[in-house]
Amino acid sequence: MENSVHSYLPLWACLASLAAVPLIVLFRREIFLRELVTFGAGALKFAFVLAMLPIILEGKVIVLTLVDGIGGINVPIAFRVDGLGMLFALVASSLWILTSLYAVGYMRGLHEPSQTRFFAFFALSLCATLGVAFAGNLFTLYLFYEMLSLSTWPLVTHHQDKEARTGGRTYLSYLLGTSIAFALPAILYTYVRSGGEVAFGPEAILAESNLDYWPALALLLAFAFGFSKAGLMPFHSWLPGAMVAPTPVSALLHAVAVVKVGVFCIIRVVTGVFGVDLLGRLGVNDVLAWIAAFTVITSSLIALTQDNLKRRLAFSTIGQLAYIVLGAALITKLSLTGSVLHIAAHAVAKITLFFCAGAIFVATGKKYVSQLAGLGRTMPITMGAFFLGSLGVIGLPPSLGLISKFHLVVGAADAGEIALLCVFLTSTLLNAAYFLPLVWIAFFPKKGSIPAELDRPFSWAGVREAPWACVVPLAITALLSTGLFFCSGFLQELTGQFIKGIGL
Amino acid sequence: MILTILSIVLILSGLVFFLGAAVGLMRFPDFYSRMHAAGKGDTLSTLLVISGFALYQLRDIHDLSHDWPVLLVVLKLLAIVVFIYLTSPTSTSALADAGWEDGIDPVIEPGRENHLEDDCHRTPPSSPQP
Amino acid sequence: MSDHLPVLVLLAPLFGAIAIGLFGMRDHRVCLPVVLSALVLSLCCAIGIVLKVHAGGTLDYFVAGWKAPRGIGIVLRADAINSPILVVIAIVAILAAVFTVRHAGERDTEKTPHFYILFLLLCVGLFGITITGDAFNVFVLIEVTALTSYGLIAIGGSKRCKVAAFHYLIMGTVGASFYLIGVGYLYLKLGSLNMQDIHTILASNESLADSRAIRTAFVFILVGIWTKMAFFPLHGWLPNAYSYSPSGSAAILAPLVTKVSVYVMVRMMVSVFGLDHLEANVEWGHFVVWLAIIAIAAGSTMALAQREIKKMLCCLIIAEVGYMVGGAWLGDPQRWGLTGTVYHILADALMTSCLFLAAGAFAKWHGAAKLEDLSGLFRKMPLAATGFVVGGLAIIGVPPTCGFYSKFYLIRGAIEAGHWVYVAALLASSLVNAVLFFRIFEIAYFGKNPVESHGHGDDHGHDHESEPVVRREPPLHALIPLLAAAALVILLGLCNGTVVEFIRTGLIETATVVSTGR
Amino acid sequence: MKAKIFASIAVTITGAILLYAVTDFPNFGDPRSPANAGVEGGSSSASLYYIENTYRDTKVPNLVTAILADYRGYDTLFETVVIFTAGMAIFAILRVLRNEDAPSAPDPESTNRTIDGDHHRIIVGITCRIAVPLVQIFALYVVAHGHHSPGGGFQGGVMLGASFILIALSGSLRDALARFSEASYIRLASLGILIYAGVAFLPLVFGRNFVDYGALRGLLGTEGEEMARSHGIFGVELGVAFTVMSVMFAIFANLSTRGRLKGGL
Amino acid sequence: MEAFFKEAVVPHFNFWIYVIIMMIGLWSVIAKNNLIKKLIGLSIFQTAILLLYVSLGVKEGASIPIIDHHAAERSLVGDAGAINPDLIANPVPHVLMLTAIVVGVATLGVALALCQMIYKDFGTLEEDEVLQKIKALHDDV
Amino acid sequence: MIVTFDIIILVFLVIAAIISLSVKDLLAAAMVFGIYGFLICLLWAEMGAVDVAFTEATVGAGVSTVLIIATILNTRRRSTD
Amino acid sequence: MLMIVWVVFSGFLDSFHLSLGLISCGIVTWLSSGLLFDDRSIPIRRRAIQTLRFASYMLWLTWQIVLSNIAVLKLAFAPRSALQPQIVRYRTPLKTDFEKFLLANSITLTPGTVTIKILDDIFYIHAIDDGAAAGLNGEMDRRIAHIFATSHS
Amino acid sequence: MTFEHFAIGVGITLLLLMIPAMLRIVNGPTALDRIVAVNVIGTKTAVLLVVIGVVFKQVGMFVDFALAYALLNFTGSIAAARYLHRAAQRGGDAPSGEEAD
Repeated sequence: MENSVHSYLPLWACLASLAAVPLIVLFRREIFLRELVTFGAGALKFAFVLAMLPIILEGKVIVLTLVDGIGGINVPIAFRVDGLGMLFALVASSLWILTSLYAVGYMRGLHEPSQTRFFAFFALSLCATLGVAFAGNLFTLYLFYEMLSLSTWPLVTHHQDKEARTGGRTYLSYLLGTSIAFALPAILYTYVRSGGEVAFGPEAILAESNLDYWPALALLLAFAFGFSKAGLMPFHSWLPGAMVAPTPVSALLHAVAVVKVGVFCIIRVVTGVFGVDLLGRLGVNDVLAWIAAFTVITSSLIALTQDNLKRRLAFSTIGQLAYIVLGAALITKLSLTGSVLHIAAHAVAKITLFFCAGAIFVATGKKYVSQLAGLGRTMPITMGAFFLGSLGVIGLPPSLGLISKFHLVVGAADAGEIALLCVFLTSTLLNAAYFLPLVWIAFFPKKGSIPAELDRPFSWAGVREAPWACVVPLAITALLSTGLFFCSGFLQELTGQFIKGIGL
Repeated sequence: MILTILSIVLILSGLVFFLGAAVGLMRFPDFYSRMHAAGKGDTLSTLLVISGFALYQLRDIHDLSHDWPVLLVVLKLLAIVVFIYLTSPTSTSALADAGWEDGIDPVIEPGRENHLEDDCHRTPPSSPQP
Repeated sequence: MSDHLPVLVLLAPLFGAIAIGLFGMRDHRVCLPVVLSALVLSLCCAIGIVLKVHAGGTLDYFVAGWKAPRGIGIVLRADAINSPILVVIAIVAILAAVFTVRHAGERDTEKTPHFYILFLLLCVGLFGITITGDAFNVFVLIEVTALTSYGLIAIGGSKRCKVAAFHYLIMGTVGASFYLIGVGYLYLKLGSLNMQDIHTILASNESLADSRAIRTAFVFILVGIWTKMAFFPLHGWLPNAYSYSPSGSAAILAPLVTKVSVYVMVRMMVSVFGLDHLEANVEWGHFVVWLAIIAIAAGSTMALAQREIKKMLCCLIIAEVGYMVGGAWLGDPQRWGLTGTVYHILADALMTSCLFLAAGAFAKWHGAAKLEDLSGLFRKMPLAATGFVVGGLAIIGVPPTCGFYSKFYLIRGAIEAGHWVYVAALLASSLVNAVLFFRIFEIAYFGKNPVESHGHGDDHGHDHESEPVVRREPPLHALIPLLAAAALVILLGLCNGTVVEFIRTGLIETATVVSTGR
Repeated sequence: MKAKIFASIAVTITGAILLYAVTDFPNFGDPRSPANAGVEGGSSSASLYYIENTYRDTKVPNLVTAILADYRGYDTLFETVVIFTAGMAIFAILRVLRNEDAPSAPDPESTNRTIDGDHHRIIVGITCRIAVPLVQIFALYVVAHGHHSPGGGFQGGVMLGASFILIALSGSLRDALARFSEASYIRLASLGILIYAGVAFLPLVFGRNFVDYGALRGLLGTEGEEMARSHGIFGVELGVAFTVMSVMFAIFANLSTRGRLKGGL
Repeated sequence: MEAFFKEAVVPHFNFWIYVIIMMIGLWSVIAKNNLIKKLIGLSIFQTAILLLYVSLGVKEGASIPIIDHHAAERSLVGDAGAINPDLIANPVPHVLMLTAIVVGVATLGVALALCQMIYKDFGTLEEDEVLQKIKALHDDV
Repeated sequence: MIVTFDIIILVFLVIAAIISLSVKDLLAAAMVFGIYGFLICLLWAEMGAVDVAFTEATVGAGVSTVLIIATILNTRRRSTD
Repeated sequence: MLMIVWVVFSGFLDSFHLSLGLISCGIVTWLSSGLLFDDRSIPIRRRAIQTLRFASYMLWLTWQIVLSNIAVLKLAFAPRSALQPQIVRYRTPLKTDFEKFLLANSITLTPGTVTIKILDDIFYIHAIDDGAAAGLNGEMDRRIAHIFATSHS
Repeated sequence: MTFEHFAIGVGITLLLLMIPAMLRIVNGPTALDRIVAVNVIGTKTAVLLVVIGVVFKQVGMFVDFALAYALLNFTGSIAAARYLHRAAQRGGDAPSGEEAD
């Protein structure tokens, strides 16, 4: 039996940002106070999450049942924090602070309207993210999952123009549509098959049920496509569509909260619902793995063709997410470790990239890859961070990405899936192909390809960085991405706890 | 016994008048003549039939001090008769009047007069207020 | 007095109506305090009933004290199924009453006392239907409800509400008459009108229960109630009746009347005909479920086609009725479907209340009757819009609103009964609802409000917070009930475990009665 | 045409179902049918109980009245409420409180008199003048003697209402309204229900159940609970009569004038 | 045929007629175009139900459900069980139908009021014309 | 219950119902509906339901007809069917 | 007088019902005061005489009604040509409304005549045949006038 | 052959005598003809009620509503008459005249 600790910490962590919402609305006239509240909530949240860290590192699990279930007939709102959740929560809550900071700079820099609403929903979506991370059963998971979809919609459509409307429509119709059409029935089916048990625990929910191959496959796919935040093809196109959002939102969506929630859910499903044993016995995970592999390759290829920087990043994200899914689908110890670590790695790296994209937009108003030439001269910090971030995404040292990718690749080898191993390697090449040239021309533009005022030797005087509030966070994340390569120990520890918890 | 026979006679004659009314209602040519059949025939025959039954009820009275409720029943029957007396001609003539207002032309035997037609061309009467 | 709670719950509004009739005609200010105090009293009684039922099981109240032999007098029965419904009725009524403070009859403000008399009598009828244990009494109270509904619908000034009320009247009367025929057949074969009595006889006599007259009785009772609840082929009256009635009327009619009819159906199934008997004839149940599926599909499709908010909501009610009927007839052994239905009665009453309150507020203070008119709503009345959003999410079935949980129980029942098409229908309908509501949200969220956009030619590039935002929330008396309804929607969702547990004690209690054939 | 085809189909189906059930019925007029005597094996029918015990319980020879107002008094309360509701609903629908077309039309009353003509005034008017008091006293008798003979609150109430209708028909609505004004009929209708509900509610004060008039024994000073019930039934009937009278007249007054309470039939 | 007639129709004559009347009423409710005609049909429909109820309380050879005053006095003195239930018609359906009649007339009143308002607004009571005008109304908006 | 009455009245009842629904003049229809009320009242009386008959007499013969006539006054007398 | 009617209706002579009767009479008197007798000045004795005369008139009228019915009966079974419908004008000397009312109803009830319209003091009467038309010879007026002799002659 | 049998006979005769009135109702031709026929049937009904009372040997009970009946029947015809007056006065509707049903 796992040793569980009863604590209200996860609840507080969730509520910290939720409680910030009314305050933010209340202080809508006092901009400073409002931002202070945002930061305060972020810090508080992070503190709560950190407070849980030692407990988890001890190998314990925090359990909290909020609304009590009676006689097993209903589904309580319950929290359960294990290594996976902890890791995700850490990533999310820490990055929220940075994102907030960045958002302040970004929003002010662009004089965006309706900032109160923006910050309020931002806080709300973070609450939902943590809820997902700490969810103790499928229903709580689903609850926060939907809450996240809904609370990010106003963020995506922040500009309230036609483009935003279209993007928002795509966004919601994909996310909600798939979750209602696939995930909900899958959950219900699970609920019924397991005899009313949906709580995550040391035992997978469906471990006892003797599912056959086809139902299991259908269920797995229903989950995988249902949690379409994971961006598996063919339900990926919401992500590029959501690029209409302001960049802090994109950062949050594509690096931290939304997409990671998707893959997080899939990992949860694979490990917590089916269980490694069942999947291994039935072999349905192969299908998932191949879908993920297909997504990896395709999205990387598409990313190559994109000129819009944010869209390129978005397709990159799709590919990276598919890595994680693929790792989970392989269900070996190493691959799972890799995919969990990749959550963190990719989060840190990709958020850096988005921050950079946003900073470029704030400073120069440029959105397209083709316009970036020579930008390294005027925005050295930004582009430097961009470089570090792309290293993380590609999986080159020194970045956390290397560690996670390494685990993944080895895991694939471990599972004996040579073909998938090739997929990993190919896609890494492709990643490099769509990021590195970009960095290259930013710093070393071809003669004549850039405007004259940029075509001059580097000097600090010519630096036109974005506001400090934008630059500082992206620098920090870039450093984080690198720094974690060196001190990834506690992350690996957390992952280890998780892997141990699921019995691998 | 006498009472019974008498009541039977009354009732039967009432039925005969009813029959007359019914036939009249069928055969008369126009609304106004039908009114004659209906209004008169029914009044009298109701009177006859009901008083026939009233008489029959009287048969039961042996001892007034004990059977007074029956007497009251008889009185109630008579009340019906009185009431019908009151209302039947009223409704008959009200309907006849209404018929005129509604624009039903009476069938008038040739050569007989129709003063109403002459005086009152079915416009609202404009007589001075009494 | 606590022994008399079952009758007090409906006497309070009755006396309230009398008081308005006596004193309110002269002085209209009397009305609202009377209405509110009567309803609050009812609410207290209803809560008292719930507590008593929780503590001591089914509560029988013998009107006029005629206890034995059974069926002499009229029995009021409060059990775990209907007592929560009483509470919800009281709550929704209070919300609607608060909402109508200033605009009872919309156009004819002089008719305020009449509006409130009808309002209270409607509550009397609904309470009565819910709590009675006598089959004929249900008919009388259905008629009370129906007549007040006709009045409440037609009290509005629009031309079309009269026609709508007339059609409703025709359909409603035919429906009630069908119900009456059914009860007549029961009486003819069984010689009793007391529900429990009928049940006992039917349970003990299988051949009687299968006789042609009883079957016909059941068919007619069902068809009658279906007419009342606007089950699909018989729904024709509903959209016009509710969408053209004044907002205040719609706020109480739409949430409650159909739901209470559904309750009557459940009551008939559970404690008149007996679940065991119905479960033995599962093919009939499945036939009804198919009808329900058609109803859901039709309701959703019609909703998609509507351009007016209220009409769309009305079509959704039709779909929701389909949910409930289908759920009740699933016939799964654990009775999850039935549980879901009862829970959905509560949930849907609150959700619909929330939505209609919002729609009423929008119509009144935003001048929005059509979907397009809603643009700029979030900016203008963010709080009201939030209430609407919560209601919409509940209808879609997003957790943690109650709509999600009711759907969940329904689906569970369907899965256990193996009725996959019903599951699919529910989910498809949820999707359609999602489309519908997000279409609205989108319109409300985007776009300028053409009327109110003075001085805000350019919405972009400014920070709006620095200037006075064109915020004009509806007045408090409309806003408070709306937000309260929204809060209750969530609260009911969060407490679903407790509520469902409570309901299930009722269902299982009756189930044991069935099996022992007491 | 479509409606007719649809109607035919609906009617055929319904009729077929009903006829299918009819063959299962007990014979017409069978005193042993379940409705009359109860189901074998089940409890004996309530109607037998009523027939055998009503007089003992309530001292009311008219079984229908007794059942109506006592055993099923709860139903009847709502029956009265239905009537009241109908009155209110009609009022809400029809009544024109703001005088919409007041300036355009002169008072229709003034023209009415000439148009009715002497004929109507004399013949119908005088008949009604004689008949109305008779009708009223008869109606009150019907109300008061509901215990012993057919009739009761409802029938008496309708007749009382009809007597006012008669006044309106013979003279003009204004005459009738002069005797029974709008304010008073609304109030009387409410009062009627109040009487009913109040009488039914009183037993609660004595700790007995709703409608259990037996508890009023102390209040009324009767010997046994039976007489108390009998008097309770009378009180209830009175309430019904008030309501029904008022509402019937109100309905007529509103319907005949389309809510303007002027002119009209 | 004859046997069917004897077994199914004759003993249930009332019920057959009730079905027929009810169907007449229902048919006209659905098919009639004039609203007042519909209402008359509706009333007929309702009376058919009354007929059903009252018919099922009838006992062959029984009297009205009023205990004769004098008999009542006597039975008070003597034993209470002197009343033979077979000689008194079943009062329950009567009670129920009193209520139903009242409901019927209330409904009729409200419906007539609605008719008047419809006429006032649309100038007609024919359903098809009303619907047409509503449609026109809708198109205008 | 008097069987012969019963049968005759029932037949009349059907006839009256059909007539009142087929007459195009609504005033006449209302009056014929009155007859329907008379007959049904007779029927109740004949079946021993005195109270019901009384009610039907007051309602059917008295009030319903008058109300319908009052409505016709305010609307139109003709009907297309 | 109402009380008598009440007792006739009621048939109960116990105190409860009698008191109810009294109350009812009071209510009716209150409700319809001025309907039955609008002229309260007539002394009771005269009213009694009137009542007696009225009764005798009623008897005569009844006989007239019997005659009229026989006439109708004959006409009903007679061939159609026997009818000679016509409308005659008839001027009455009677003045008060009540007298006119009585006359009109009597005319309606007597052989072959129906009052169609009264305009002031002219009665328009539909007569079914010549004989009936000729029957309107003023006898009835006299008799009615006789009832209310005090107020006329 | 008791008096009750006789009463039943009378009742049947009365019912049969309604047939001509019914025919008049069917044939019309005017609304007023129908109303007259209705009146006739109404009067017969009042009598029939008494007859039924005799058959049930409970005349006392039936007399009451025979009386009520007569009263209200009267109301009905007065209302119809009054209606025609009013309709003629308004002149809005075409007067009935002859019609072909």
